[in-house]
Amino acid sequence: MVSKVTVDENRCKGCGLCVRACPKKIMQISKTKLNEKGYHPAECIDQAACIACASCAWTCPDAVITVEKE
Amino acid sequence: MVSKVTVDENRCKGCGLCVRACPKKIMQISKTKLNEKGYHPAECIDQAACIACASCAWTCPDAVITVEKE
Amino acid sequence: MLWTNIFAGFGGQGVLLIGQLLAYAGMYEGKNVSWLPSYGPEMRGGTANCSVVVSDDPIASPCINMANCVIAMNRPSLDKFEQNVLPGGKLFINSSIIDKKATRTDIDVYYVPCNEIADSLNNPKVGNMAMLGAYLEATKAVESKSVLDALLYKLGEKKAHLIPLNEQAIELGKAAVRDQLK
Amino acid sequence: MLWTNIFAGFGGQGVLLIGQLLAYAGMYEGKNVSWLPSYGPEMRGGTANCSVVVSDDPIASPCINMANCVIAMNRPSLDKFEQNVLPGGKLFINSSIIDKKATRTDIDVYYVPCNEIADSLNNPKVGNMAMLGAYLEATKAVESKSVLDALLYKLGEKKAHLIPLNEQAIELGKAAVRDQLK
Amino acid sequence: MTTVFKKTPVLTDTIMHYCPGCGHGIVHRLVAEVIEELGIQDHTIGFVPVGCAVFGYKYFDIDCVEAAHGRAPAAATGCKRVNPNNIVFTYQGDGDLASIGAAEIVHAAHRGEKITTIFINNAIYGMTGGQMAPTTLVGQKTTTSPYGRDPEHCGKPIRIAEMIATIEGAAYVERVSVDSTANIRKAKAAIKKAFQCQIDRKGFALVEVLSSCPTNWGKSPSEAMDWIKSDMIPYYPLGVKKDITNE
Amino acid sequence: MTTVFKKTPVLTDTIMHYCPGCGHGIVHRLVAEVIEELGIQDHTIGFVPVGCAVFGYKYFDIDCVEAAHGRAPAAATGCKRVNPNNIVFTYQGDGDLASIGAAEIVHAAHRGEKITTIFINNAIYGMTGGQMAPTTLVGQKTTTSPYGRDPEHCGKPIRIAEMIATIEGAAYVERVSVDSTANIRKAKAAIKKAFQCQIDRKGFALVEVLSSCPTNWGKSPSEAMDWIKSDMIPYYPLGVKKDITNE
Amino acid sequence: MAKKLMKGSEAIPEAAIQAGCRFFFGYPITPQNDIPEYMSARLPKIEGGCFLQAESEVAAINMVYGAAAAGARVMTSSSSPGVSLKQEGISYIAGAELPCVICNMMRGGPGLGSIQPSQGDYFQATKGGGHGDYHLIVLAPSSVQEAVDLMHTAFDLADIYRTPVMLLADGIIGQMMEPVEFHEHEKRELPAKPWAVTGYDPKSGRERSIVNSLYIEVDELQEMNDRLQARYKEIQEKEVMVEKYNTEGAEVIICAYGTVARICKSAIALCADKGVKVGLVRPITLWPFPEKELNEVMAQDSVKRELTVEISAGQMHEDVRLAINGYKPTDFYGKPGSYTPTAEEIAEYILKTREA
Amino acid sequence: MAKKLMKGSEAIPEAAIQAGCRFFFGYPITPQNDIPEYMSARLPKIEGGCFLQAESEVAAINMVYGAAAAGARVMTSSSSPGVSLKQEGISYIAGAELPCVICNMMRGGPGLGSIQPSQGDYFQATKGGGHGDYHLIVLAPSSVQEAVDLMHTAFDLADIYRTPVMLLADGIIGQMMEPVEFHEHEKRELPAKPWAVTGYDPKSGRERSIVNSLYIEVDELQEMNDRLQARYKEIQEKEVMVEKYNTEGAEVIICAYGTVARICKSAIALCADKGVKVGLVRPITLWPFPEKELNEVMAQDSVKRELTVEISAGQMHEDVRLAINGYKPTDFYGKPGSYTPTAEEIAEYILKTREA
Ligand SMILES: Cc1ncc(C[n+]2csc(CCOP(=O)(O)OP(=O)(O)O)c2C)c(N)n1
Ligand SMILES: Cc1ncc(C[n+]2csc(CCOP(=O)(O)OP(=O)(O)O)c2C)c(N)n1
Ligand code: SF4
Ligand code: SF4
Ligand code: SF4
Ligand code: SF4
Repeated sequence: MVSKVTVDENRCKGCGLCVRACPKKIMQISKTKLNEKGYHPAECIDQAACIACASCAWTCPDAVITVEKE
Repeated sequence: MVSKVTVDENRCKGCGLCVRACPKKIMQISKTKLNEKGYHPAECIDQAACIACASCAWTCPDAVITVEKE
Repeated sequence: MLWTNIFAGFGGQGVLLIGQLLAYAGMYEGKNVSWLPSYGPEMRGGTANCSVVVSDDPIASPCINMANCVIAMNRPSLDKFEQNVLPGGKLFINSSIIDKKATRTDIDVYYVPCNEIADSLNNPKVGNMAMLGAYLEATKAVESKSVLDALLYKLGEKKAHLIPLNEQAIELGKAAVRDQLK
Repeated sequence: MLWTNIFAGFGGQGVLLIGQLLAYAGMYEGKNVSWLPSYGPEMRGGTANCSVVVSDDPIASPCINMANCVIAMNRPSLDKFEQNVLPGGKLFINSSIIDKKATRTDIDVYYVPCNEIADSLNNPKVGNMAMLGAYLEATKAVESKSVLDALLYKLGEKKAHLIPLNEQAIELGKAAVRDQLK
Repeated sequence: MTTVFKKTPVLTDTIMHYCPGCGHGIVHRLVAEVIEELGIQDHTIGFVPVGCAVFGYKYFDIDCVEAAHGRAPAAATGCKRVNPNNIVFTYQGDGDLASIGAAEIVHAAHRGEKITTIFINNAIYGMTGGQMAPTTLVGQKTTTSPYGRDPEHCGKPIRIAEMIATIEGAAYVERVSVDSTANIRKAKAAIKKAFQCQIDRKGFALVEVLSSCPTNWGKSPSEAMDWIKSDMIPYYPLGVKKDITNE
Repeated sequence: MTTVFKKTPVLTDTIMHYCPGCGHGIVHRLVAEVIEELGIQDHTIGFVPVGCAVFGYKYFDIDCVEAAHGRAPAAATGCKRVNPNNIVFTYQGDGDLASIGAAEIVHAAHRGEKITTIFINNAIYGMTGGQMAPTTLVGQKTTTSPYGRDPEHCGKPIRIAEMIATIEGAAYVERVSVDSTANIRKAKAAIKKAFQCQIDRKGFALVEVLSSCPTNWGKSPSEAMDWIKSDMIPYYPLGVKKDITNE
Repeated sequence: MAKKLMKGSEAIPEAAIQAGCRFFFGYPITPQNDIPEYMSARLPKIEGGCFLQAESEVAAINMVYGAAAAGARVMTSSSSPGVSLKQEGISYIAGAELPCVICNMMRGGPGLGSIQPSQGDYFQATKGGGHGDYHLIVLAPSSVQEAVDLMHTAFDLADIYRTPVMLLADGIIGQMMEPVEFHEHEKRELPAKPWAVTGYDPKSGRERSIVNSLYIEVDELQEMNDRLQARYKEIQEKEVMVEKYNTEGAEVIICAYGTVARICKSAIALCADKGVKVGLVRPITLWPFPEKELNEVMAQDSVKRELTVEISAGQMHEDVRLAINGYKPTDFYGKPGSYTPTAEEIAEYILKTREA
Repeated sequence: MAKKLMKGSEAIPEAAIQAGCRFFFGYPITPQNDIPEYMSARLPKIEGGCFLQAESEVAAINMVYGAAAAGARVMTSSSSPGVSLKQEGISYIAGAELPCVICNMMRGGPGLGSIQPSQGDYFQATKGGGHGDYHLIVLAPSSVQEAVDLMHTAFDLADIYRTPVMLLADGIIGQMMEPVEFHEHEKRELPAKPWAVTGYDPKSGRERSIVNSLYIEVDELQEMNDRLQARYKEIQEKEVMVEKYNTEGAEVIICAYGTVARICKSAIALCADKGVKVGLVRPITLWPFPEKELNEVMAQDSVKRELTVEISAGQMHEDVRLAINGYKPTDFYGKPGSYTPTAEEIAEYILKTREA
């Protein structure tokens, strides 16, 4: 299965709730990136491990995550 | 047992609730008397039969009944 | 022609009603009319009164202090409103239950035994109509016919059978003051 | 002597604090002072500013539109407030993160590398104190000592150990503008 | 002769303005008797409502405050907080308490305010001439529900005692009725308990009293009492809804 | 590729002003998704509160009304009565609904008003800077309970869902939480049911959502979610409090 | 249509219905209970009509807000204490630019006061009892017929200017019976209500409707206020209504409104009997106040002074003074509370102060 | 005592406590939340003190009513929409003749408006936003120190005249920090409160206390109103407070209150730079309005005209016009909403209109 998690970085507020929600522990808050609003956005560090459960997206208060799968 | 039911006639509004409440059926609304306020007051028609249960007094919304017993 | 009237009495005596009938009758005859009840605490106390104006010209104030006519159906009303009759005006007293005479001498006073008239018709409720009859006779403010039309409207068709009784009361009321007219 | 000042920057840059320190210092020196933050929606947006007046005479308005001095800690603040410097007034620019130069020519402009100074002290938080130092050097509005007294009051005894660090920052800020003075 | 029953001195001698047979009179007497029996007349403060009981201050021989319509619980709160040793009660109708004052009563209970509330549920607005109350029964005709209360249009009546009982701060909640001598006796016991609850600083206490408004129900006083029994009690079950005064 | 999850178009593209990790965002999304899934976007009217959700009208891509603080249920009632075929919902905080608006919510339920209420219980006043709410937990420190909420002083928190469930006109009442993905899924189901209840004209529906206010709780977003689980849910049990939608 | 003898508080709701009002939200309070009661009997019988007794005046005005937002012709009615409770809601309706009609049958105050007629809420109605710079259009009938006619005007003005309109009457207007005619009413051109919240279909092209009074940025709030002020100016220019009675060549001009104005007419007749010519300027719109019209009358050489008569401590008298601005003397007769002055005492006062 | 740099909305509650206030009932609303927050921290630590967050502004004002009835020094605080909700309660407090202090930190309106400073509630405060003929004493500080000092005055006046007193400030006063001194305050002689409900012992001889505003008979209501009006007259005679600044020989007199008055002082300096002498009359009591004092200044030959400056559509300007009554020209500068005018634009306006 190929899945894809996309974070709309400029809308992300770096709250980390997706990180908390992900059962595969593949979401993290970027330490380097800074978005327009001054937040460190979330990113998926291992797309391959994603099982497309969309837990991150269900949790995200800003609806910035899109999850796709094959 | 000697009991006595006194109706403060000028405060009575002739509502008849004491009549309804009396288990001995000895209270009635006077057909003849008319008090200052224009009401027909209640009266006890048989003091001798009174058992001093004070049901009439408990029911009277205007606290006009006094009940005494020997 | 301008008639300003105060109708006053106990709650159950129907003074508000006869005031209204006068207003309706005036309206039917194309006159300007107004009817204003007193409201508020007195109502709970059991007395009632209303001001009725019947006028050929547009009515200035519906609130009346000094009136051409005062109708007193009970003693407290007489006590309260005798002073409100305009000089030269008329005062109607329900002599059945008011044992007092008027004290004013600058006005016309009519004594109407309303309750007796009602009793003579075997209906204690029509005392007010007797009083209205007396008023009509003394003032000619409106026609009896208009009053009866108004009554029919208020009663509705179902109670239309009560009209003759009321008409009788009016007539007896008229008769009662006819010889008091000056 | 009347100093009207606007301190502006991002929420986290401590502009409200240095404004307050100036006000406290002025008060300690027996001057009249006022400090007024902007509040409301901008605060959520992340920018903050305050107006500080230090004056020998009673202060007329604490609301400042045109100021003797504007302190701009970030670019949006510079853009917004450059126009509010009175002719002949002073503009302080945090040159560490504002890459733009002032456009006004009728005022004195000071460039203060606040972040660099803070970094040199290994504490990113004292950039604001460096800026305050620069301001003190250029204006002599109040004594550094008074500012440090104020800081001690704000920090409380438990955090008194931070005073020397802040004093260093002030000194470095002063040094940074000394050769820019006219 | 010994006196079996006599008007309590905590009721003044003023003749009450209530209509003949109105339940308010009965409840006034019960409240006054309870105040007398508990010996608290000299430090009890009554908060009377806007409603037929608006003149309550003329009848209770205690210090009284006339509260704005529905706000007696808030006003009583202010008073109780100032002098916590006073015994403070509110006396409120169903328009007052259940309608406009719903927030105030809920929050007096929520705060566990140490006051006592006597709540007269007569299923109608008496004072203003018989409009619908939140407690008006389904089908009941009032001047603002001339075709009878239609639950599709404006719901079924609200049961205040049950609702307040869900709130933690309420220590004692009971519903009683004045439709019969037996129930009047129970009502008095409940009222007494509600005051005792305050004396013992247990929390908020409310007694809902099913009461009659013969005038606006268009019934005789006696018929009105019958109607409480036949129509109100089935919908508004009597009894204790909550009691943690022994905890 | 098929899309497993994507922002619903019933949310506009405007970036929400909520603090990072605020539960409001989650619930906004759920409401919007439900509106999309039920196909009612074109005739749904949202009533947003005064509270952090005050700008809700910028985010829900539907016709919206900004209601006065606490009065959304009354305003929504006016709207629903005018156009009964519209789907009308209120979105309210706990200051808004449980405090100042207590009477309005009780009476929307009492009338069986055919509207849907989403009630965000975050145990605090967010918008105004973290004051105590009626839902603030015992011991919880807020800017107006700086020593922690003291039940002796101002009672224990109010459980709105349980209270509203006692009212006849309430057809569906459930408490949910957004502290975990599983609970968020349940919350969505509840919200959907609450809208369906209105579509089916069953009566008033309310969903109480335990939500986070990391900013005013002084916690990180993640800690805040933990606190819902550890502290809020034990006091505010989740689940259906009333459901007569099948009757 | 034939004339009918009707109580004001029944004629008013009937007129509202005839003016297209289909929604009424209110809470009982004396002396205006006939209005909701009448509505509760009539509206359920009218297709799409709805009467709802609200849980409070606060709820009632917010129901009005919601119904007006949905585009309805909607009304509420109350009396003084109840109207005080509506002030926040009224300010919201003004700020959100929604049309509605509010009736206040004034009773004696302050506080619980009495249920007798009064004019003590003039300030609240005309200056804005709520917060912020808004105005209501305030209409003050002095007869049942006029109340009926003004009801149509009220709903039209509300729609045209997107503003709450208040019918400010005293208890007398409500309780009094007079003959009324429900004649056809001149139709004004009414704007559509594209701003109403009726459902938004993204595909339809119409913009999303948002009913709101929150303008968090200073500039936006300014814009809203400028819009309101411009509208108020237009109303002041176009919608003033006033009755002038016996004013030509008068020596004294009375300014009074509502029932009191009619008592003043009787007083004028009494003065005429004594050979003193007194005129009356009766504002029908209390806001906008008929400044210009009053001044036209006052400007006459014959006019020596003005006398305001009110059941209040002299609230409208302030507007009279503002209008006259010191160029002729003004005076006040009246009392706060519930005391309705008689024609006789007003006349006496006029004659007495004349001699003085 | 040493000066402290304090925010207005912390200094105000501190001053209240020092003035003997022990009870505070309020509901959060921006921009005055520091007041309840400060009280919530302080009052529980004071013997017999109590802070309670009410469920609403309506409840808060009624708690104040109850606490005042019990004889306490009690206060509430809110901002514009919240103050609108208190109007019924305020009218009750006035009618029941109870003392209390109400603080309104005005924000932009109408409706939800904004949270920025405003002066749009002047009418509501001074004319009576509630029903009936009552007045509040309205105090308008223009500095933190003055707010502190006025707090003592407020509680004293409330007790002396048995009336609610309002502190009417704009958000700036609340947010601003200035040095304040909490000096000993001149003690006025305060009446006892035998009318308070504290418990009635029939044996004690003291009369029963009944706190009430219901006077169902016209005469009784009249009596209450006469009592109020007599008191208002006394207040108008004795309690006016005003600051005159630079008025002697001025050409233009500005009338402004609160923070705006201070901006005007800056404007006056700017005008002086251009050689134009401008003075300021700053009402400290908005009600009673300093009519006489304003006129004394206006009467100077040097004075050509008056200019009122407000963050409103010109509400206080009506009182200015009433005071000046047309004998010298008056003008208004300001906008409704939340726009605080700058000293520069005020000065410019004065100079511009001078040339015109
Ligand atoms: C703010 C306000 N709204 C309305 C009223 C009018 N009013 C007086 S009493 C009352 C309700 C009376 O009903 P209830 O509380 O049930 O008491 P009851 O008269 O039946 O004892 C109302 C609506 C008022 N005085 N004040
Ligand atoms: C009448 C009125 N009172 C008070 C306020 C101030 N106010 C704005 S939002 C709010 C409460 C916010 O808390 P809550 O409803 O719990 O929502 P949250 O912000 O937590 O989502 C208050 C008191 C107001 N705008 N209007
Ligand atoms: S939950 Fe959403 S807003 Fe939060 S960090 Fe993840 S993507 Fe960003
Ligand atoms: S119950 Fe009381 S008031 Fe009624 S008739 Fe009997 S004695 Fe009279
Ligand atoms: S109207 Fe009803 S509640 Fe009021 S006094 Fe009469 S019977 Fe009692
Ligand atoms: S203050 Fe709290 S409720 Fe409001 S947006 Fe921030 S986190 Fe959310």
